[in-house]
Amino acid sequence: MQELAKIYGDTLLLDKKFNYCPGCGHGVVTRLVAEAIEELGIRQRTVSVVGIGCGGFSHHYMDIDAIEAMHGRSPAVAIGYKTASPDKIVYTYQGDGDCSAIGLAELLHGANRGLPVTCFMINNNLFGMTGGQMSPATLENQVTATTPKGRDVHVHGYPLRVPEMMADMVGAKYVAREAVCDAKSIRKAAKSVRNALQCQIQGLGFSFVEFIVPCPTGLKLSVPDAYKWSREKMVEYFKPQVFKNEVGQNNEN
Amino acid sequence: MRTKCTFSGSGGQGSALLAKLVCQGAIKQGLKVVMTQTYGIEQRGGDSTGYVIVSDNFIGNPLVENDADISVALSPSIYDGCVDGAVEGGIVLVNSSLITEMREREGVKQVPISASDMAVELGSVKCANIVMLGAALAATNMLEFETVEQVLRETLGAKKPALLEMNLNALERGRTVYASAAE
Amino acid sequence: MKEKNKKHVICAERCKSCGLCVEACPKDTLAIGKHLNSQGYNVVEQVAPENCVLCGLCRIVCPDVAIGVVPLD
Amino acid sequence: MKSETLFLKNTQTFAEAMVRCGVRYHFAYPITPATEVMKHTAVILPEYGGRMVQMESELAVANALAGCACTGTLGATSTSGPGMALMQESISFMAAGELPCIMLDAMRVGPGDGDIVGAQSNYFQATRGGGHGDYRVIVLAPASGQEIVDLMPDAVKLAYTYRTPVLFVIDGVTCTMTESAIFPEAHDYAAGFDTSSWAYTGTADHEKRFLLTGSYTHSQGEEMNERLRAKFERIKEKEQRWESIQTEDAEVVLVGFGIHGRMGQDLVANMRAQGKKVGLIRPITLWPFPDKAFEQLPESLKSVLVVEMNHGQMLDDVRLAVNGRVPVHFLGKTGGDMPLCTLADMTAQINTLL
Repeated sequence: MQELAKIYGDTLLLDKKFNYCPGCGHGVVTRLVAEAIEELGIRQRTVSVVGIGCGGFSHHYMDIDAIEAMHGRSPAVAIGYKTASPDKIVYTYQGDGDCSAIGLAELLHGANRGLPVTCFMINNNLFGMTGGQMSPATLENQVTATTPKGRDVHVHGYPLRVPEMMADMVGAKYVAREAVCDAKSIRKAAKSVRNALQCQIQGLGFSFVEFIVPCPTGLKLSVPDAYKWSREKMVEYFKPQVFKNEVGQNNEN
Repeated sequence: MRTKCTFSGSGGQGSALLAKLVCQGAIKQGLKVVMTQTYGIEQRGGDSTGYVIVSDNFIGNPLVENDADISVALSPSIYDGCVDGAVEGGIVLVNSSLITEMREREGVKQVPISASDMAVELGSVKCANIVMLGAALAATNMLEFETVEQVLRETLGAKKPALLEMNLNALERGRTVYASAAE
Repeated sequence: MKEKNKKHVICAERCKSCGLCVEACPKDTLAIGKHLNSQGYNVVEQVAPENCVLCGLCRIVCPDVAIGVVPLD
Repeated sequence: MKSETLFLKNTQTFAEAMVRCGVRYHFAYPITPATEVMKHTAVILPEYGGRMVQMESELAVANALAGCACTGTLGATSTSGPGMALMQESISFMAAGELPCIMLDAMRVGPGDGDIVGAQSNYFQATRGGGHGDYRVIVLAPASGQEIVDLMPDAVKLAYTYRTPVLFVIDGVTCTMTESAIFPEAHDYAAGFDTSSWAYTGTADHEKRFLLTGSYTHSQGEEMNERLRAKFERIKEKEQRWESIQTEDAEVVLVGFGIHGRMGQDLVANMRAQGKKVGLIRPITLWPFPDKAFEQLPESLKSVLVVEMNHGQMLDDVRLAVNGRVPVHFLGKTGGDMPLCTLADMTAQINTLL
């Protein structure tokens, strides 16, 4: 553990074991966020606003202040915070249920407002903490605890693509969808996390990254199968891409 | 001494401004004053009423509860309310240019004043409210006439000198006309 | 070789036996072992350390920050 | 800003008072009649280095307010009934999270969409709350523009001393009336409180902190609730405020807050002039309810009359405080052109009780 700490620095609290299920993609995203904070040297002025759901644990593994907001309201809390303390770095860490079901209005208006805050949406395409119910991101015909015969789009609507809605918003300056289904996609995702926070550091405007993450427990699949499913099914519908990047080119690496 | 006033009209007739001018005059004279308003949900065009209480001591009850000492009725739509809302012995100033049918109410003195016509003569129908203000001052002892003249000078003087002249004339016209109309 | 400045490490206590590193390893050096950690998971181990090229892919995919390649002291 | 007298609508007076006492961020969403507050702060806050932020809903408003409070900065909001309903979850959150802020509910008639005319229909909503769980917020009910000004420094001090939302509930009649108030010299009362021991300002000068209004273990939840309970008891003991007028020898005591309490002052004067022994208790804090005002009721007392612009909400608290010693009667009205009990209504009712 001490040996691993050498490469992670102060942000990641390695003496705290992740509470996520084995193979949960949250672990990867949490690590990527911590790494970016460490790398950008913003740990002491960064505040995390976490949603309700598995993502709510994410701040426990980092040496940063945090606010556990009510379900779906993290972007509004972040905006209030940033308004009063513009020199702080504020990011939300929410699941797809928190972000795109109950909290869609706060998220989209937050994006459109353009205040420099960052929202991370961890899309495992279902409600993980409450036991694998359908979320807005659940795929057509996908079986979940609340869609026992598969998601009927005529009843429950279609899987919701979130960053696509923001791409046209003037206030949103960095908008991306990434996946954390294999080493290659994780490396790309790491870059987006940095860019999103960099966008805020530079005061450009709102930044957003969606992460396609596998939830083996919620999908009721083995870890390898869950990753395979996400790589094939999820990524097909939710195509990873950078929709918008107005972050200064010199910060790309 | 406590005077309760009701200033009513349709949207745009300036009943709220009328109420505000009385308030400003009262403050200038060091009196206590409370203004309440009622209006429709629409931003323009509905009926509106400004209630003002001018008093020389603390105003506990800020409401004019059908006990107005002086009422100004600018338009027909609120006429009935003004008559019913007057106290026994109260005065209702009726804009007879628009309110052509009056009804009797015992114990309430109704004074017809063709405020809108006079206002047009003076330059604009918009100063009908000020004609009524002059009359209301003449009908009561709630404020010094000069105080209100001064309020008009201060609120209009700098920005709109032309309007000020017309409004001062309207105020004076209301005062003089009340004496003859009240006969 | 440059890689000689590094070494492969496993933090057994953090491992949850998900097997993602085993799958990611290009040289098949890892496998889920028989040893149980205090969380009750069979910990991953290097079964063919001699084949490890210190590429660090295991670190990239590990959701529990339990494995990786670190610089030598 | 020097001391001065201003003639304003009381919603504007509220805006002036809160800004002059240290509120720097005002989050709001338009709703009649509270909109006047945000219109006013939009103009004046920049002069104080602050900002009015219009949000997309009252949900967002209340949560942005919570976010602002997390920095230790004094924020405020203003709304009316339906907006208040949407904020309930966040008020519970802020009470649990011990976040100070100033709120205004300019009360209008409910239920549902209701009407824009004034009322006192949110007494339950304010004092009981529709949010989740056991929580209380301090509720202040001024009855005039001057009292809004006079209570504001206290409101800020209460918010920070107890680290809790302070909610003004003002009936729409009082809110929309225009009168003059004397404003003392502006003073940032929030600045006098050291927030460094709790604000979530980053780990530069403190160990990691996080705001948790839930619990990870049952004992943690119990501990949080016990801590809050102790705080609420302390507030109840120390912060009851009310005005009593001529209750010492009264045969009937009128109890009303806000506009009815204010009218009661005229009513008592009128009835005393006729030799009728009427007194008044006007609660200024609705939570904590001023139980202490009812401890020393005189032997002469025959009954109590509660007057409200609702179906009888504070009535419950008065009955609890009177505790069966004398009958408690009720007079109430909601809606209508002039949506309150007139002095004539009250006088008639009291005459039947004397």
